[in-house]
Amino acid sequence: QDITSAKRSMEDIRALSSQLALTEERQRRIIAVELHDSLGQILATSKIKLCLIRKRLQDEKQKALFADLEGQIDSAINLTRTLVWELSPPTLYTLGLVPAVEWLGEKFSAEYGLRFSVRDELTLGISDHGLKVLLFRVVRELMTNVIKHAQAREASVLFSNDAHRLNVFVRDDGVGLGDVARTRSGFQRGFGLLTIQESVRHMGGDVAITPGSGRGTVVHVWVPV
Amino acid sequence: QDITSAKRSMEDIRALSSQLALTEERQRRIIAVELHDSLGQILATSKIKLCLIRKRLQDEKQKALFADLEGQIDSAINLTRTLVWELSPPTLYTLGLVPAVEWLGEKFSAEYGLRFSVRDELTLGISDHGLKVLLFRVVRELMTNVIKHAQAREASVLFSNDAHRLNVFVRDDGVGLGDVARTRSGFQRGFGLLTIQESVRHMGGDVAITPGSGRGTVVHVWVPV
Amino acid sequence: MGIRVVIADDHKVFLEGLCSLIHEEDDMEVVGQAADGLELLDMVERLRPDVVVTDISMPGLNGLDAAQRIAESHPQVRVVALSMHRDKQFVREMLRNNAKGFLLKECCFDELAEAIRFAMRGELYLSRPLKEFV
Ligand SMILES: Nc1ncnc2c1ncn2[C@@H]1O[C@H](COP(=O)(O)OP(=O)(O)OP(=O)(O)O)[C@@H](O)[C@H]1O
Ligand SMILES: Nc1ncnc2c1ncn2[C@@H]1O[C@H](COP(=O)(O)OP(=O)(O)OP(=O)(O)O)[C@@H](O)[C@H]1O
Ligand SMILES: [K+]
Ligand SMILES: [Mg+2]
Ligand SMILES: [Mg+2]
Ligand SMILES: [Mg+2]
Repeated sequence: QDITSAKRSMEDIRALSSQLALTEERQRRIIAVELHDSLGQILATSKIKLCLIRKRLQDEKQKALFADLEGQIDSAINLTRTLVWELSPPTLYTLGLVPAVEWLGEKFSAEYGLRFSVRDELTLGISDHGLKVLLFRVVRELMTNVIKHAQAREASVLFSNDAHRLNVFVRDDGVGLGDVARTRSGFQRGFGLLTIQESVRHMGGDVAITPGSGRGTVVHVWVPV
Repeated sequence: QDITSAKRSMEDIRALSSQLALTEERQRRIIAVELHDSLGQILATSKIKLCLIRKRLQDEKQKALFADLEGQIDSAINLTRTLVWELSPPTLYTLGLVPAVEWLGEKFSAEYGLRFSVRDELTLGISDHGLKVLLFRVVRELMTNVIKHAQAREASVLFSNDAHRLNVFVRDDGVGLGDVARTRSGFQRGFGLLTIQESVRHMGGDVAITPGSGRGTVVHVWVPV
Repeated sequence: MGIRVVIADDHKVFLEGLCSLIHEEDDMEVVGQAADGLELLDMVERLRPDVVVTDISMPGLNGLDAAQRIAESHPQVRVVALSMHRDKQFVREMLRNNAKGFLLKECCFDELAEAIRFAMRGELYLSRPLKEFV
């Protein structure tokens, strides 16, 4: 009886951690939309108004001040855009999981100087919103791990599926996890892999971590479709 | 042996959900600081430049466009401020837990038309940063529950402590939880109370939910100090 | 007669600003203003403009889907996207839907009229920061 209730608890907890992730993502999304739609639009409108006024200006000094001001508004717009992305990538909501991961791969490649390629062999679309959001979080965590720990030169994300399940493989050619990190106690060093495992199992799937052929690491995540 | 490992899992999971909350809060904080410091500064600077230009203007039409433009920048500044607060209330970081809860109480009172009073009987300060952030999240969730479910007219938050523990009581005079909601299966309807329980237990404390005297609900949260 | 333009954006003040800008150009005029994608489709059907300038994030039907439908039903109408989004994925998707241009909202004032003329000639126009994407 103890074991049954322990099992039930584990299931509760899995549901809990997925739920937390979704709630958080929803809140972030609300703030991101507000930033993008309201603040972004106000700034864009200000820019238009500046432009309308500038066209009528004669005085050179005034023109110079204007150029300066427009520069300020531009940086405000750019900053707003960056923050929107950090909160909740619009690509995920408008274009879907694979484009969002592609975007992230480009961003990481540019920022950290390793090559992150993304391959899409999916023959189905992911319509379930929660699944999409959770998978994005999972892939983002795995990609972040590659950057933080792998010392890799190349990494890739592959999406594929068969009739029953959707697969994501995140591969890198880095230092590998070593034995310790693959055991349960290794997971306790960080929370990323543990969180991934719990939320993927909640979706009825699982995670397998294996050494890459040659070197590096392969993380295989699958969920039923 | 199964039970031991199940127990260990429960502890992992408690650590996990606290960890998630802290990581999330840290990320939000980073974005909020960026919004406040960078974007806020850019907008404030723009406002000053606008002012400088406006003083030199002659043309009435241009002046009218300018007034409009300044209005835009003002709303951008206000919106930025609101978003900063929604992401991560600066009060929590600069002034501490009680002032942040007071701020939230005022905000909720104004938005939802019920009276939220906050009483501070603490004789100690909370120096641990993680504890402060987690307690804020706990109290925020309890206050949100009052607004969502209690149909209360008045609610209060009381902070107190003795030599060994810190107490938070969140009281309302609403409809009460009923029997079902207090049982384990009741918790499964939502995740708020379950999350609170897990993270408070992770801090070595616990939660008790009882009917209020007369009507409503009292939630008592305590942690060791 | 000048180039006949329909513009769509869910932000009214921004939309009016765009109209004022186009108003100052001699070779073009705004014949319709839509507040969302469905209204845009309706105007395209009724007004048969030469060029459509559309926002991407709009309630109901977004600019991406609107562009796709316009490409199917009125391939002669040239679509120019105008958006806060500045990622390759959005640009690529818009071009896949046959758009003739992609403008960033903060660049559009200097480039808007130019982009509309390019579209009218059937040529592609991208905001300067986006040129590396193609
Ligand atoms: N791609 C990888 N290459 C090499 N080592 C890895 C890789 N991914 C994970 N690890 C190892 O596994 C450990 C656990 O990863 P996990 O994501 O759970 O935690 P973390 O990244 O250290 O911390 P957190 O994710 O909580 O910020 C890491 O600390 C690291 O030692
Ligand atoms: N102050 C309260 N007064 C009356 N009922 C309450 C109160 N707080 C909680 N409840 C009841 O307990 C249930 C569980 O609360 P919990 O916070 O766990 O979930 P939720 O608020 O419904 O959803 P979530 O917090 O996940 O958004 C609620 O659905 C509600 O029925
Ligand atoms: K004109
Ligand atoms: Mg990690
Ligand atoms: Mg709740
Ligand atoms: Mg829009």
